[in-house]
Amino acid sequence: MSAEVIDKSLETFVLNLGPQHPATHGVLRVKLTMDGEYIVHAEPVLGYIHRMHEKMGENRTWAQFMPNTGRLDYLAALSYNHGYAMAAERAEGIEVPERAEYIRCITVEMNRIASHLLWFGAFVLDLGGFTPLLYAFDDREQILDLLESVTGARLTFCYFRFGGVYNDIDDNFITGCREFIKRLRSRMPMYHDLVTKNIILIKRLKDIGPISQDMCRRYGATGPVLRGSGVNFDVRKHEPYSVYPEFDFDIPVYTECDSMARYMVRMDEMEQSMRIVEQGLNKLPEGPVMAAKAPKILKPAKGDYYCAVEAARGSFGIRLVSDGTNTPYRLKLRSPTFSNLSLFSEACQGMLLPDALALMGTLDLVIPEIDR
Amino acid sequence: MAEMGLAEIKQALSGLAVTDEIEVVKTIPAPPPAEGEEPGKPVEVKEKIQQTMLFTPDYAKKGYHLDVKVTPEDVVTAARILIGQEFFLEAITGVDWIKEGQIEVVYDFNLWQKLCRVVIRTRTDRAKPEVPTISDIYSGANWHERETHDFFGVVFTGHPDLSPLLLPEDADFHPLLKDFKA
Amino acid sequence: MDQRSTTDLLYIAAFFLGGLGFAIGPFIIATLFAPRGTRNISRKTNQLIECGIAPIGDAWIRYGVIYYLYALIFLAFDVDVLFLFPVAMAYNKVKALGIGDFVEVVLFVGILSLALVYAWNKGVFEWKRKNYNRQ
Amino acid sequence: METEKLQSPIVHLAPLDQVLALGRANSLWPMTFGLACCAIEMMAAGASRFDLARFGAEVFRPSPRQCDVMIVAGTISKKMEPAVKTLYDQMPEPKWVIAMGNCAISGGPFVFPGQYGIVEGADKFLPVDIYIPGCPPRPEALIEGILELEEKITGSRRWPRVQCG
Repeated sequence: MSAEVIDKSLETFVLNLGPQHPATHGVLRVKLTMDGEYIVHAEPVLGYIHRMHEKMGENRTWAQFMPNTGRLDYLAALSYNHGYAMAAERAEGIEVPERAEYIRCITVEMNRIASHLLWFGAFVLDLGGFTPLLYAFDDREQILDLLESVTGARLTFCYFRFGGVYNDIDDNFITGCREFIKRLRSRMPMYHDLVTKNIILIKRLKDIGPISQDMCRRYGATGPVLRGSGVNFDVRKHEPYSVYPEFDFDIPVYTECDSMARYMVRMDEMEQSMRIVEQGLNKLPEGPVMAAKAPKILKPAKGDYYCAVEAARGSFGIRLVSDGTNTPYRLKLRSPTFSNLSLFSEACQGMLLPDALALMGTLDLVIPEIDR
Repeated sequence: MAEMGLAEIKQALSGLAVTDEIEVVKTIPAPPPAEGEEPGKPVEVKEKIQQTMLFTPDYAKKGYHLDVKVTPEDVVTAARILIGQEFFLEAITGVDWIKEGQIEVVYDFNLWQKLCRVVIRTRTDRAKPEVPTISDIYSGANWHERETHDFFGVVFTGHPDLSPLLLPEDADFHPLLKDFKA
Repeated sequence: MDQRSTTDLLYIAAFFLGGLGFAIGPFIIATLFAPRGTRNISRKTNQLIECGIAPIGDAWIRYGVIYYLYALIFLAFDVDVLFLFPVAMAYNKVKALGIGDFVEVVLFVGILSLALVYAWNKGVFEWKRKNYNRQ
Repeated sequence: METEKLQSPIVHLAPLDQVLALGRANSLWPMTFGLACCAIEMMAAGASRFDLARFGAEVFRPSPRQCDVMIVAGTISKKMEPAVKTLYDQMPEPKWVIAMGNCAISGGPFVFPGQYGIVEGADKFLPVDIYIPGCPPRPEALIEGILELEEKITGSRRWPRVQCG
């Protein structure tokens, strides 16, 4: 909609999909210029929950910043712990024992399932269905109990240390995980029958909100948003880190580029994460969970380092600039939803408002991670 | 590994690499001691050598494959080369080197098919930092540049709308500068 | 006015007053018992609600005509249903041809639904954006 | 915080106020006002395991005109503060405020010398009734906060108080 066309039609008005709105799942504000129910121009306004993580990164020691990584994307916080721990370990050259690497992968994948379950409940709630939220939260509570027994926190984890993990996992965690996987595998067909095959959901998502590959490249979208547009890019396979090469799992990729594809990518990813957890539990080696000579005060060599991990929403990257002291000189957090959301204003041009909200639901946003 | 892709990119970007003067500390071995006196100590001397700033660091430690330093004007040409090779922009980072009175802007690019992370750096003067925008090539850079402007005050010339993104609309302070007082 | 019709009138008046009481009653109770005034910290108690932000622009603008047509069609059928109530009351009371009443109702509804068919052809229900004033 | 004294209602009957208070205490409608991590715990409290419906508080109303409690769950940044004030004003009286989580109580983990972005605590500009510590507080803590608010409204506690230890 070129500019002068908008002025000619006097029927456009500005609507605030404001900071306090049930569909934005946080404090994201979108300034919508609307013509009736069609969106002429959408402009997301950020910063309503900017919590200065990067400024805090510069006046805390390396270890003190770990709790912050748990509060960035609190739905899949363990992958952020993992990214930060790995970045520092690479810079310092710390060897992580085998068992700790396995525990890291198992807990990160369980956290990914919990994050996808919450997304599933909240997304169908956006489209109007309330009951799936109750089922999804019920499953998610099982995972939170398991993770809490090991890490001590339900949401904002601070479980990884440079060189390993804080404490070891015990037997009832392992049996608990196996039972949970059996239980969730028995419930997934019910979710698919009741929700995925529901004609209303299909009508709301099929061919709605197309995001082309070129748009993904220009905006740098990663994660399920990108895999819904037919690109097989997953940091676990693209830049194999930790012990992921030992697991055999595949990356669900859908080529329809619409909201239904992004929805199906996340539903299938839950199954893949369960496969990883199962293989991880079977091959769990014995041994220490903390590196023998992990330095108490971390002083990485001067220079800058980049490290990326596959978080639940995309590739989370950390750029550390260290000047050899025990506090980082600069700590840049590359947030996946920041780039995913940046394509929203171009993607929802000329769409109906309810379809734009369905599109925003499939982008799976966590606003404090965008505002950092 | 992305050897082929890397060599291609390296060759393409080598034209833009800036040659800088770097101080290299060299130690000259002590002269052979004459009979009488005690042996001389190796002496350290600082030397300035011309070096094109194009490195291929070891990925396992640093996390990227190619690191090129370009002048601010060449950022646009580098971005055009990279989007031609189907790279996507991962992040734009600002770093405030207050001792050298410069602000460094770091661009991270990566590929979908092959693992090949390219880092483009530029340095601008700290008093009046200006870098041409690449938001017309990479639309995602629009927000990254607005955020870097928020935190460091780097003016991206040609950017459609440099209003604060994460800070309040009327914010005129740049918090991530080293000399920022609340 | 013989005795029977006055009692009927009384019934109607009683029903009317009862309805009015139920309608107006909560307003009266609320004004009596609710606390008056609200604690506000930035004088925004009566501001329109738009997710916590001051609304931008005015709501009284030239609106898409689709919504107006939609309302008109609803009105047509609303009145149609209104007329069916007395018909339903008097159905089969007058001993005319048994089938007569039914035919009348069908005829009545049929004619009115012609408006619906006309609107359907004109594409009111496609909900497309009317962009006649901009190409 | 110039909150002018509320004039009392026109008709003022003590037993009636008791009945009103009981009704209000057991049907507190919170506003969907999740800011950050505490919002997820608030959703978990509203979901199936820690069911808020048992205390009449599970109807999360998005519009401020229809809710009684504003649960400030998360960090209030300086950009968000005017919006929070507007929402508080738009709520009809009688209204209460629960500050959930350390960020809403005192700025929590994001307070450091030279911080420029957040308001250190909801009580800087809101009359807060109940403080729920925790980062994020568990859903049980939110339920305890709501029971505490019920006790504050009616003056007596209907639910047993769990003595820890």
